[in-house]
Amino acid sequence: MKRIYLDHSATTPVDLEVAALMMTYYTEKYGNPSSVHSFGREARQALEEARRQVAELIGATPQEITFTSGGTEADNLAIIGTAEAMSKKGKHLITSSVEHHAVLETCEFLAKNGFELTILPVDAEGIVSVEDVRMAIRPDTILISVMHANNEVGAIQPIVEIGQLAKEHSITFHVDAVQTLGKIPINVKDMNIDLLTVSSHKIYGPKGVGALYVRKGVRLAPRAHGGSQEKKRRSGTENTPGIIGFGKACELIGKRMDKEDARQIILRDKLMNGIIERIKYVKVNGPLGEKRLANNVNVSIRFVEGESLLLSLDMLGIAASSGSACTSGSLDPSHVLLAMGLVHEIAHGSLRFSLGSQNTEEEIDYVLEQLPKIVERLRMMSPLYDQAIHK
Amino acid sequence: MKRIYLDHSATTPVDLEVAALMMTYYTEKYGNPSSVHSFGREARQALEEARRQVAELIGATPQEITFTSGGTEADNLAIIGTAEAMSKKGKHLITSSVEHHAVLETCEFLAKNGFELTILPVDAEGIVSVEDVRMAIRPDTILISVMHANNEVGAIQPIVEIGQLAKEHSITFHVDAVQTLGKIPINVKDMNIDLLTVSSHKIYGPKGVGALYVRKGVRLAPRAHGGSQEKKRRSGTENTPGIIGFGKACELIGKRMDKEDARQIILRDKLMNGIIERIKYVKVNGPLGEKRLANNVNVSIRFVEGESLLLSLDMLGIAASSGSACTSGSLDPSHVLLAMGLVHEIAHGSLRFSLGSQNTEEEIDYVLEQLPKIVERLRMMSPLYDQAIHK
Amino acid sequence: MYSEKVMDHFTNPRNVGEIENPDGVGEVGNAKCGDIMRIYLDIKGDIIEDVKFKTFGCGAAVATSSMVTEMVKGKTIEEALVISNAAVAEALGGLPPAKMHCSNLAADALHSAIQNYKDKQKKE
Amino acid sequence: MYSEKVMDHFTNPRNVGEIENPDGVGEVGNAKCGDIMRIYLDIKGDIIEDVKFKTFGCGAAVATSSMVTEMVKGKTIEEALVISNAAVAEALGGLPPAKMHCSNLAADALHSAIQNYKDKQKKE
Ligand SMILES: Cc1ncc(COP(=O)(O)O)c(C=O)c1O
Ligand SMILES: Cc1ncc(COP(=O)(O)O)c(C=O)c1O
Repeated sequence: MKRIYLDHSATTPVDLEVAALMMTYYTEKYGNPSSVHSFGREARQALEEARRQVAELIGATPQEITFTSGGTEADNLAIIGTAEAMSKKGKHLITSSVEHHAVLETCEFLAKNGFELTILPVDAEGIVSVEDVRMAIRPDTILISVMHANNEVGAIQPIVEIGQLAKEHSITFHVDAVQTLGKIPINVKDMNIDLLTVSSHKIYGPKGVGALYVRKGVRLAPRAHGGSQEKKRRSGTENTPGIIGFGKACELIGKRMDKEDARQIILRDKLMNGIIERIKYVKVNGPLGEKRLANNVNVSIRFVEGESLLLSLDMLGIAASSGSACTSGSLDPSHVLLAMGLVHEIAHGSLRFSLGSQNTEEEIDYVLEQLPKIVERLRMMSPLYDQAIHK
Repeated sequence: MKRIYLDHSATTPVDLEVAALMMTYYTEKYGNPSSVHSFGREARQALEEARRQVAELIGATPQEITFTSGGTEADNLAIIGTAEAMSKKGKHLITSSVEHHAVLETCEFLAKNGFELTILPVDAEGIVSVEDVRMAIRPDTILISVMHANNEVGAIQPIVEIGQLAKEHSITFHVDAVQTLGKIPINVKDMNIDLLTVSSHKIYGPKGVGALYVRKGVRLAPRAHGGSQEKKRRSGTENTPGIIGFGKACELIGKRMDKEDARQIILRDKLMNGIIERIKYVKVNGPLGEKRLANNVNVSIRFVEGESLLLSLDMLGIAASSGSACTSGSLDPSHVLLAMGLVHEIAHGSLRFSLGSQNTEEEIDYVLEQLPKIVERLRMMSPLYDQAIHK
Repeated sequence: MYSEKVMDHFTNPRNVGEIENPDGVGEVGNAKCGDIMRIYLDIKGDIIEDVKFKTFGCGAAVATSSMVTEMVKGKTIEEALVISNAAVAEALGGLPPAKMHCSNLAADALHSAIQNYKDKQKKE
Repeated sequence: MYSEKVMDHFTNPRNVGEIENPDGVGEVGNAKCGDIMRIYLDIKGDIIEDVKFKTFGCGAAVATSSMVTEMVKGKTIEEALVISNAAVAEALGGLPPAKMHCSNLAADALHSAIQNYKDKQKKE
């Protein structure tokens, strides 16, 4: 069975060119970059080239890039590192209700440990209001953390305006750009960003690698203690092959970003419109047009539950994701959809398709052919459906 | 030029079988193990198989294995996680003066943040005294962290006896086994170990992967907040290919451990004795015989400086390491050698050769042929040498 | 994640549908937590002659509903009352731990339908 | 890590050795921090006619020692006195940042040797 992967916001395949490069550094140029000898020096050189490649994609200097084990570690480092470094100045943090768990849970951990936290609401499209940020700022605010675009509904946040506010008030500004790196142009300088989280496995690089951009001069306490790697910001033997793969992935995606973005928008709209046309009682989650990530489709399909949809799609080889509680193991559905005002039962029936560079129009056609049948079958089983249509 | 790699304690090449397996999970079976669909399920299955493989090598159950980004993160998690979870019981920590920086710096970080730290001395061979541990234990001691074997001088510590003491006093016992995994049989149950750090890139697995064994029932606070992966102990998208590689590496090294150990002891002794025979004014660092890791040779070569030795060896294609300050970028030479009572100038002249599975007798012969010439050349340049021999 | 048997019952659920004028109906769960199961019973004497279900929920919810209908068809009310959620899960070859509590409610729905039948009997 | 020029001076150091009965000797550093440089001078009139060094230390320490001896041979004392550690590093095409402070002391050793020569002159 041909498999159709439409879950690129969860993770992506590694580009073959990237994987081949990594192999060399796993098996031949395997030195520890801290070593004096030639094995160490060749690893160091490649590591620094990767740092340059990552920096270039976001308009930073290489010295401002700290490699981590992924987006989650970078988010934790950004938030706890700032809290620890700045706690003398204040203890108030601002974030939004639609952040990734790596940001929200970290902020909530701090809230349980002596910090104060303001969690900003979002509108029905999942977007934070700049005015809300302005009103939340206090003299003791030390951090504003708002993501660049949301991983579930693709809502792009007003980062430039929030960055401006943060700058005016000399507050450290952290942006989780895991879902936008290589998809939307980022320039940390123009955008007044102090800390920026990126992750490799969302851009056809390897899992287990990420980076935190730390603007020169920004104070940040380290969290991993040890061998003083990454200029003491992040100790631990560097994941050289992974980092080199990440660097290469940045270079490759940077080159094709514009073209790929345009291509995905066409597929996205085809899929989204096709679903609306073919299936009744469907609601699109997240903004339309400019404010939506090019690769994100998110719909709530009423009267059916998300995991059932996923399983049914999977039996046809189609991989997607859902905001249903059942896929997370918790009882509540997606905190993002709830924050946008969706009621539980509708949130449970949400479905996300996230596009990638290998997806084709034929694949979208296939999904549009199959999904209505699946929904029909599940709705025939659903006690909610007949109640609703008999009303 | 043929290159001879004798720095396996710093890092190892990835086994070709391991690398090939990883490639599959980078480019084909690339799903996120948290996903419901078939891509996610196949990744999850392989991840759990890796957990079983790691567990098996140390006599643990798979549920007791938490994957991390490496030994450093595992050490940090073990120490800070225990400190946070147990701080109501007490605030006293015990460690040794020859630990890896990942343990020492982490303990010292805690010592600056309200905890009390006892750093145990070692004898001239680098070994901690069980009696010293006993005397250091206080009613408020919550953690004893002593490594299994030292990475610089290969000294194997009396872990079983220390584990017994820790158990008697109900103190969490952490062991950094980064240098012994796959080299010395480990059974966490028999050894009364509560927390055990291991790292993949020292056993022919990939860099950027490690694990912490957490005995069932041991209390440990998480440090990475987010998506609740690894049963909430360590959030962040799992580095599936890396973890799978680590699992495979554990399986492979477990199979060849006994044979390889015997083989390396012969090479080790040949190299160590050869150096002593051929070069005057040489001191072996660390214990001889049973208490020394099979792959470790560490000598101080008087009147010359370590980095000069390394560079000279490197020009002949030989990769080694040194406890010289110059290789670390700090002013002090190896804290391990100093703790063993070496004076600075002798510590600066230390050289470590660490053997691996690919090393041959011919390679050792070549080193023994070249090293005396290098030492002679550097000594002729050294103002300390003529002072000493003219005395 | 799911056993083959669960996937079979999810893909080809037995006894989906409604019974017109049923002797008993039971419903458990709510849309808020993502699972609703409704069971219809047709009872002759003490015997469950027919049973149908409708379920909104995840794979486990559908499969347990389907399984419980298979287990009770032709059984007496007494026999049906001793079927537990755990027994349904077991009959399916087990469920993932996360699903044991939230989606494994089909026996409850059955018991609720039997109770509904008994309540009606009393009134008559 | 090191430039080609540094590696060249490390591998083929110029003017290694001692001068018997030198006109000036200077030594800086100590074994504790891993670097000792000793410089011997042979001075005729104001001219440094010959210069030799012995160094215990890392690659940078050896290379800077070698380089400084090349730079001063045949120069006057005045010319030698204006040579700085930074100038030596520059002549080598730069040193890694970590090495700029700890191992870049060859000019100091030179100046110390010249001072030693001057002190001797005064005494005579
Ligand atoms: C917005 C966002 N932030 C953070 C993360 C976490 O990054 P990682 O998977 O590299 O830990 C993700 C992805 O899971 C994400 O989508
Ligand atoms: C004894 C010991 N502990 C911890 C570490 C750190 O492990 P990693 O390199 O995986 O961060 C090392 C290796 O560098 C080590 O030798």
